[in-house]
Amino acid sequence: MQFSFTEEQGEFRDVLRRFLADRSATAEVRRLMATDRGWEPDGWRKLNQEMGLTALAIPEDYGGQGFGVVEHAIVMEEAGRALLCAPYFATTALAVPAILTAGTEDQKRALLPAIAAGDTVATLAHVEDDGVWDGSTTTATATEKNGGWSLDGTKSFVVDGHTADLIVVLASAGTGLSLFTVAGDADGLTRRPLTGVDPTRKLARLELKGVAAEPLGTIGKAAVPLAETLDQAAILLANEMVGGAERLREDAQEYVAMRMQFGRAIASFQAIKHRCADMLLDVEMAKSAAYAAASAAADGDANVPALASLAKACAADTYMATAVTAIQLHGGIGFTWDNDTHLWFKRAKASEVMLGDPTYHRELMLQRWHEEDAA
Amino acid sequence: MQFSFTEEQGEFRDVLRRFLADRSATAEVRRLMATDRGWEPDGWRKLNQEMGLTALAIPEDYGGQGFGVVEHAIVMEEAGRALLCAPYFATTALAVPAILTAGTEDQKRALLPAIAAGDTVATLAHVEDDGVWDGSTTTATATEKNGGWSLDGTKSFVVDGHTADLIVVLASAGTGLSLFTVAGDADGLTRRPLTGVDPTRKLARLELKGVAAEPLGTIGKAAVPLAETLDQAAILLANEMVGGAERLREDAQEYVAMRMQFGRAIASFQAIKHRCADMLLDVEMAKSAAYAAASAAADGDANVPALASLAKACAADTYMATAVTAIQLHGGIGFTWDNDTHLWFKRAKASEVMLGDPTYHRELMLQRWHEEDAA
Amino acid sequence: MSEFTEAGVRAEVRAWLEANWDPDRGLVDWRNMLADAGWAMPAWPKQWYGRGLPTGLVPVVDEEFARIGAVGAAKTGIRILAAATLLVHGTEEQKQKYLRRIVTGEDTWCQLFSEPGSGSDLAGASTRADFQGNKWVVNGQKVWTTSAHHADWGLLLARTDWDVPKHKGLSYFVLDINQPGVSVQPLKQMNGHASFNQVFFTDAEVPPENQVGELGEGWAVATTTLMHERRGADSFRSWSMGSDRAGRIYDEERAENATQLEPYKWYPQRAGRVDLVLQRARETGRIDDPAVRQEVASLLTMHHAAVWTARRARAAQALGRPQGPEGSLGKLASSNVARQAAHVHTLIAGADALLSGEDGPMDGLIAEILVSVPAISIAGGTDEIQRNIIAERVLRMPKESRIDTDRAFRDVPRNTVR
Amino acid sequence: MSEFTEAGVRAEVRAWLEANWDPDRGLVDWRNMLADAGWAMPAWPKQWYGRGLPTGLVPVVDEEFARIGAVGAAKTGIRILAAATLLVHGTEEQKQKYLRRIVTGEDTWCQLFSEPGSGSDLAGASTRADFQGNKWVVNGQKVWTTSAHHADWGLLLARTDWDVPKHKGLSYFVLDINQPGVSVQPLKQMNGHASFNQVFFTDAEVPPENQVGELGEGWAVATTTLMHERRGADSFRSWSMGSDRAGRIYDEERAENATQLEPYKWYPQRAGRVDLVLQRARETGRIDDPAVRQEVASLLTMHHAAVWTARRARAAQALGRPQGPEGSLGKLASSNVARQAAHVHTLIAGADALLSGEDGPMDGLIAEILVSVPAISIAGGTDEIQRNIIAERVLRMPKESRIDTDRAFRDVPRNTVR
Repeated sequence: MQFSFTEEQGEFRDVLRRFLADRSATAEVRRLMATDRGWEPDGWRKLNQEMGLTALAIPEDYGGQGFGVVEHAIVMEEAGRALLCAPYFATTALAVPAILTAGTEDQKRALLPAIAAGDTVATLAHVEDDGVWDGSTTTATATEKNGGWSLDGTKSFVVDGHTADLIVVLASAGTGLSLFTVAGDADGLTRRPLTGVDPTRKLARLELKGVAAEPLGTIGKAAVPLAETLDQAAILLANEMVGGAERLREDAQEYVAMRMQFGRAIASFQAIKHRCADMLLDVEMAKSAAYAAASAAADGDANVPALASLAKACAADTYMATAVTAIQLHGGIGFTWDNDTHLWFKRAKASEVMLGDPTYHRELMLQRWHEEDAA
Repeated sequence: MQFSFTEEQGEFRDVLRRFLADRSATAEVRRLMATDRGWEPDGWRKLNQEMGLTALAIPEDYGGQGFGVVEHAIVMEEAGRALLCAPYFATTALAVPAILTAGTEDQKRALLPAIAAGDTVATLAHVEDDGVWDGSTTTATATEKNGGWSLDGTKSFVVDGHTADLIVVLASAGTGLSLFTVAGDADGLTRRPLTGVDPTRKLARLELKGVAAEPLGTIGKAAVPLAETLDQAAILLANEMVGGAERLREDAQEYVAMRMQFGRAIASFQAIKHRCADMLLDVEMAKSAAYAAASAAADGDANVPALASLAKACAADTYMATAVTAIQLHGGIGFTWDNDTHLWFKRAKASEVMLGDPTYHRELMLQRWHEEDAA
Repeated sequence: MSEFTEAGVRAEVRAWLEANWDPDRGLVDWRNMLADAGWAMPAWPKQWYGRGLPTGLVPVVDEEFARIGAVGAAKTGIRILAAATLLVHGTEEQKQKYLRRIVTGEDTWCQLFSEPGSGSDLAGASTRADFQGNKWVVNGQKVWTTSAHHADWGLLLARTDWDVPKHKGLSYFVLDINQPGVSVQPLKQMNGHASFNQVFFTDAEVPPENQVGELGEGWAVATTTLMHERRGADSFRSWSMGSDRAGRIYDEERAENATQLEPYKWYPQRAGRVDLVLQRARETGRIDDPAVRQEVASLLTMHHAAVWTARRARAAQALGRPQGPEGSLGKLASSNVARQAAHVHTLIAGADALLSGEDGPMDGLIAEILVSVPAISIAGGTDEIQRNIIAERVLRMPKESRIDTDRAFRDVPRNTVR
Repeated sequence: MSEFTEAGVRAEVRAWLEANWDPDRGLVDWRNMLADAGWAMPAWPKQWYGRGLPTGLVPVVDEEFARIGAVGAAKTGIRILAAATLLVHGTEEQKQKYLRRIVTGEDTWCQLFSEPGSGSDLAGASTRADFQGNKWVVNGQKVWTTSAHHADWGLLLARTDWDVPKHKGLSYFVLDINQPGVSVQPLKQMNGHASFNQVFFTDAEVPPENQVGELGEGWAVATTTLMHERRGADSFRSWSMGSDRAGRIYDEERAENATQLEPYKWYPQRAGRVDLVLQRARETGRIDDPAVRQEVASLLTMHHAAVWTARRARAAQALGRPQGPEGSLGKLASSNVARQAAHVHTLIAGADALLSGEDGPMDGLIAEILVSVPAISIAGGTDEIQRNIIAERVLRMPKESRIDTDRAFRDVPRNTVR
């Protein structure tokens, strides 16, 4: 595992942070979160292409820049810090890994360049109304007819599901779990935006009635690619979360330094100081876990599944605890709509649950734990 | 439920507290805990008879004073506060409830007066080497021969098991769980003191080889009396624990008021103040739970089993947390042998586990919970 | 011993109600009768619509009202704090002018204490009242004001002297909300509600007879208000939610509640809705998960321990015993309970915790819990302030050394507004 | 860039070891050779038994020693702190006198800083050194002194001026432990061990040439010692536990370790023994309980996150980057890990957690964990002090206002001893 970022990685982060501070300022976040889409095609295409964000972790053979999980995680962390309103997580952390792990060579060549270029927004629809995250209770069905496949059923909790151009859908094809690609505007596909706790990342519920679909890779063999995809998504989400947690921590730190009560900055009260120290500890631990998991994934470490769950659970608990503390340190103002803290609080709450809550991932982590591999 | 003590109960507590402060001062605790028995027959008989402690909650018909669980719980709380080294818990919280719930009228008349008078020290042996607290895995067997019964097997974690005059033993008699009484000096009974984390309450392991025993109540019908006994014991132990926790809290509070660092009492540091406030909150909540459970038991409330588990889990977590905090507030001195804090810390650790740890009791509590009955 | 007995009080109120209660009477008319008979606020003095009843016997009166279905005096919102404060500190004229219309519900009150720059540090208020000509002229800003948008009167804490230490330079006034110099604006919260207001004063006017207590003694008067606020912190739970019975008076009471209680409708969610947890766990099947069960059991334990602790405090109070430590712990306990409840509701909801509004579990109620709970450890005194209070007042630990109380307020470092 | 390369260093040490290493040599003899060759403490200056190697390259040397099985310089206990302090603040004579015998292991050192009345507040030391005639005369008491009972020298912080503020009146001395004025007594801990001492001084004597640093500058010198202590806080984990190979030098090293490491034998238990948790959970079958699994997973997460955080700090250090916040968190993290480990060990042991000694699980090792963990959040700086340090030094938050640093120490309120 890699325990420090290279100078190049550090510089990339710095550039990206400044860029997003400018382009995803909270005024912009508030503007976009109030829209139904949650992001704007033109604005996102421009922002994405300027920094090459979706291209970053797609192999060069498929039109990408060929960077690895560590660089991808840096983008996620900075996106989490800036609360970037964009279909970046759905496209690069859910759809792309699914295509890379499940798709045929031809499919990768067909699908990925447009994603890398920022022309196609994609997502993964693998969860249904029962909210089971691993696809094991999938009821959506795929039927073959005249050499083509069509899908029926319902998918829910689909990130950016109502706005994606391309949707990777998990369905049961009789012989086992299979992944399919479906066009966002396909006939028979009804997409309904869901009202979410987190207004900065939109979810949708999809109803599929005889929707034309193309199998992604081999029919009935989606279990392994799906699991790998979800591990990678969990790691990337963990990195996004620690970015958000760090931002909350810094903002709260800044607030207590400025806020005067009883004739002194509240930062001078020991209770506040100790709370800030604990918050720093928490966030640094979660960062270490998120970084370690990303580095392990980049290395193809055998312990990646366990570390993915560890990092997801750790980051989720920390993000939520940090959000709670950040509001508390702001006092009443932190509970107001006009203060920005709640935007990250709500992302923290949604991220806690997204892809499975900490309790779920702690259990998974232990099932997957190989003591000898744990560094 | 009763949410305040009567004036008589309050006066009884005050008298008892002063009495035990004198007779169970820490020098005496340290002296007794260094002995193999853990208590002294003469000293205990005298102390017991002066205050009528074992008689208190035994019905008047059987030579006792006929007080209820609330008064009994007051004694337990004060004993926990004073860390009384005596076979009081074993005798009155384990053996007496077993005899009262399982024994025949004749047996109660035969056994209880000597216990009330302080002449018989008794205990309950219901756990074996596997450490299962509810008796469900009992392997000790009872065999009938020539109209008499004899017991074979092993019992462990028996409180004051090596010093009790009378032992109530749980064994399987073919038709089901049964309780028996065995004399402490019976032939075939080997009693080995166990080295415990808590030197102030001794445990023993008993080996029984053809030990003559008298059935307590009806053969095969011990399940219900045992369950009721263990609920009552849990409630009484919870009250003992909150007494210990309160003592730890008060001592720590006193220490920080006296201890100077950086030219000021450490009690003036906000971190210490807040820790003390949280400790008070914790202890008062646990006291409320322990009192409520005792009061419910006194009322014969249907929710007693759930409340017993609630109180045990709550008191155990609080006692342990308070002990940890108390040592921390004492700093290095709190980790020394000569400081008294560790005596309560070790009792807290043992009590956390005794009769089942908080995780066990939380699960039990939920199984037993009747929403409509919860006041 | 008191001149009152439970049996005597019960008989008297029952007889009076049987003789007078009529559900087709008008609400204000009826409450005026209550006031005249002393059954409006039985614990208040006889000359002020009460009977000087010991507080321990008030529940007896309430029981008899409930038995017959009779509507009581207006008790919601800030009005009772206003009345309690005026009873202690008000002039005869003030009591005469305000108390009856408080009891009848004709006037609504709000509390103008908190400011953007003085939250935990209420005595740091910098809204100013300057005596000009024959009246006080008020300038500044208050915040977290419940019901200001439909209030008639405000309890105003304002600075009248900047050259003395902070606690000495405050005065207390009754301010007429409906005047040009007062602007009330809603304050939207992170849970989407706007149940509080910001109130801006631009040369708002207060006549001298509206000063409560002596000049510069405003902090002492405010302390009375705050003491009653703390005592009744959870009183909104016991406010009558109105009956669904038929009758003119019930109609009028329902209409009153619709307005008066609207700002408080999310308060139960703020407290975590422990009452829903078992039902939700069963409905979702999460009750079968041992890890979830541990968390549910912890929550129920915390909740019941807090309830029992409050009952211990009330039982001691009813017996006239000195207040024990258990009386000061409720606010802090409720924060812990609410946080654990939010955790458990999330755990139970699983993926559904992502959803709010009509898409969310229980039509968005669960989501409302999740985004309302953060308020409980802040509103009415943060957890940190509660711990200070417990440490200093209950445990008698040394007070934090103060650098703001020994000098003229104008020299105390503070944030300018916002 | 440095004059050193990894390959160059590796080749050089390997060649020297191949030419000189002989397991049948005497331990002191061999370490003298190391000192002369500069391989004893390669990061130290060339004139003092080192080679001025960058710390990043020291592991290369260690690897080569390990490869051939060669014994290194003596590194256990306080001796390295003594050496580091003397290297910075010592006179030429002091370095000449002490450093070689530190490296060879001939002398054992102890640290005489903490007192009953000055724990968190080390600068509040009230052990006094008074210059009488031609020597310093020491009176007072120190505590928490590891290895004092077999030490030769002590690093003494003592007050030499009571009329200046506390940090200004301290001086630093090397004290000969083996003299009549020094009485060493064991200090028994709650876990039954007595790995610390109390040291009493009754007119103990220190010659003037044993003063380290200037008079009144003792706090600055002590700060050097403490900085090295913090850096090496967990270094006992990496101390060679001795080899089980045959050879005279190994025999001598094992004998040395038996004495030197004895006081530290419970330190792994103090840290919670996370390494045992999965094995214990499997052996007891508790691994099948979902509620237990949650706690085990939490513990492993905390533990690994702490390990990784430490590695991030070391990686940044190795790259010569400025210290990030992650470097100051290890001590506090280790407290959290150890507490959770004690909780998990209790949960796993079930009823067996009641038992200790030979009756207890793992021959009492589990019980030793349970009664040792409380020390980790106190020893070497309490959690509270760590949070102060993190808040003030890392987060740059305002320092606690001090009332003890602006006046003569004799006027600072303090406890009399015990």
